[in-house]
Amino acid sequence: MSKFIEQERIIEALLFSSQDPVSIKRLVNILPKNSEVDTIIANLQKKYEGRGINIKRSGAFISFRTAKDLEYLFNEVKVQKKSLSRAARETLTIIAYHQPVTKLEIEEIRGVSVASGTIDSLMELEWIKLGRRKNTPGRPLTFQVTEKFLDYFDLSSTKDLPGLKEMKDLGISVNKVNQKFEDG
Amino acid sequence: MSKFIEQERIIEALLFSSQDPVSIKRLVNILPKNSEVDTIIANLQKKYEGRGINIKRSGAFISFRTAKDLEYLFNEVKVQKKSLSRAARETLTIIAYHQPVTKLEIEEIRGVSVASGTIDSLMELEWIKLGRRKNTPGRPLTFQVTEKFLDYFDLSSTKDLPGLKEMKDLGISVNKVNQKFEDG
Amino acid sequence: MNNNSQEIKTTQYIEEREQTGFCLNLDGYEGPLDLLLSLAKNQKVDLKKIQLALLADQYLEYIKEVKDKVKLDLLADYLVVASWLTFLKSKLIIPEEEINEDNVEKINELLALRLQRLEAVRKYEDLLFSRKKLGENFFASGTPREVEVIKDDIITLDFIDLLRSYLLIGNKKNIQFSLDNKKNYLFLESAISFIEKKLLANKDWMLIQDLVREIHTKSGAQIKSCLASMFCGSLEFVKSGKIELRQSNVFGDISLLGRNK
Repeated sequence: MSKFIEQERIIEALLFSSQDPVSIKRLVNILPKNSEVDTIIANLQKKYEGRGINIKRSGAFISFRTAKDLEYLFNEVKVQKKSLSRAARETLTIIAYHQPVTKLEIEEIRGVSVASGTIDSLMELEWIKLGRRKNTPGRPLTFQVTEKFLDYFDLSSTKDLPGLKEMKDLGISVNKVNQKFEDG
Repeated sequence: MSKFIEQERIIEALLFSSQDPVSIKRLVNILPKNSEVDTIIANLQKKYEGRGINIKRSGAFISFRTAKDLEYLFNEVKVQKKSLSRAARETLTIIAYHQPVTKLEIEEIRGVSVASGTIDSLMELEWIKLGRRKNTPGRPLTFQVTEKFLDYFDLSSTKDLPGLKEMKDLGISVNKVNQKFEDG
Repeated sequence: MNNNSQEIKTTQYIEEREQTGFCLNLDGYEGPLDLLLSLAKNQKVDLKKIQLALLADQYLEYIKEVKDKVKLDLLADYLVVASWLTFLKSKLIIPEEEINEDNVEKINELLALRLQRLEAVRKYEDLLFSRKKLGENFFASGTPREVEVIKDDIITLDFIDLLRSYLLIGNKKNIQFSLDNKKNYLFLESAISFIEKKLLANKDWMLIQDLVREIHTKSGAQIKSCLASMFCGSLEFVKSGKIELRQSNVFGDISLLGRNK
């Protein structure tokens, strides 16, 4: 039996009783001082591997979630989310791949301005939030994705996004293009 | 490893995701024909014995429950949840946007007097601290936000707090009353 | 599989266009870049090798067809791009020795890059949304505690929440208050006369910060307002050619030098 058994029990109980992911920070506060929280979580993750419920880590949060291969059990319960507009999906994708990213940068990539409803709807879903200001003229605010976004799409961090490198390589700044167009 | 592993997984996922206890009858329907449901449940119960979540059987129903001895975890949370009242949020916001600001000025803006408990709770969180005395009659003390506050909100200075117009430009509606504030 | 779905999407696009011909409302496109991308895909070549001249023709033709059928404001963006393309095309058909070929090539490349980028967003958007999703393919606990546990509610506060609660106070009291600390402002006229005096007295480069600090001490106006007015004032003098402004890098120091006699 693990020497961390009491800590594991506490984490199990907390995760079970919460629908939303629990922050690691919170666990650190609740667990006895000097607990090796990361090790305990890793052990626990291993323990639940291959079981009907697994332990997921998204960013600085962890949660219990049903195993993905058992989705057939829930066919009746499935709630299809109302589908997002194309603008919202594209905006979300750009934020996820390029975060932290400014509104102007999103507009440059999409070639159109971002309608206000778009940002609001993503904020309402709590999939995006404001990030730090960028150190460029005007110090614009940036957008970034949330833990809830990661949780929803079953990602443990934005580093897990498919094709991240390809997207990064294509870059975001297109000022050059516009300038060329303008100076001819 | 148990030979019933697949059946166990199914039961775990179903118990975990359902709000109410699951009837044994339902499990019999879902599990492969001729599964020894009672044996599987008994095994699973044993497996979760002494863990943070247990399997409870009451009559013809079973469910996951957090371990009785961990009740205390949830009491603590109740207290923690209360810790930032609406008054405290408003006071904090005023201090952040107007610092250094005196108690009288806060009261003028809010239109009600500031309970000392409000200031205390913000002080306790180490989100506000005393600032310089103001050069006005009586030389009243002022409040300002702390480094910890800035860290928490990922700001490099209070100058980075977003302004109203800026929010609008970003396409975020700020007038919408946030659910979170309705309860306060 | 991913390539496949991409292909299906593309063909759908093309079919849609073919069916509706040029009656397609521009609303269907998310801006000119989107339209360009779908036209470029019709060329059925690697996006890196698109032919700008051909693309420009297609685009212009399309715009000509729809321009009477859509709202003007919607069309504005499209017309800007149309004028770019016209301009670029004119460069392309001018006899070779007269144009800087490098330049045209570069523009072609950059346009291709923009299209590739938008295409990549589309591709990964599809991949993202085809992932297993919470509440659809996997599930959270169905028996959360009665007391809404977890989520230490302080943790979920962000500065939009702060701003909102601030505005709520305003609404409650039915008053409008400004987020700015409206104290003393330095008027532009005072800044201009201050700069003028300084110009007469000085023949060297001066740091604008030094001037700002000086007038801030003298006038007692807010430092921010001093900076803004001093900067605006300097621009006035630049316009009339009386001073020169210099800033070596972004956020770097700004200095000014008088140029008259």
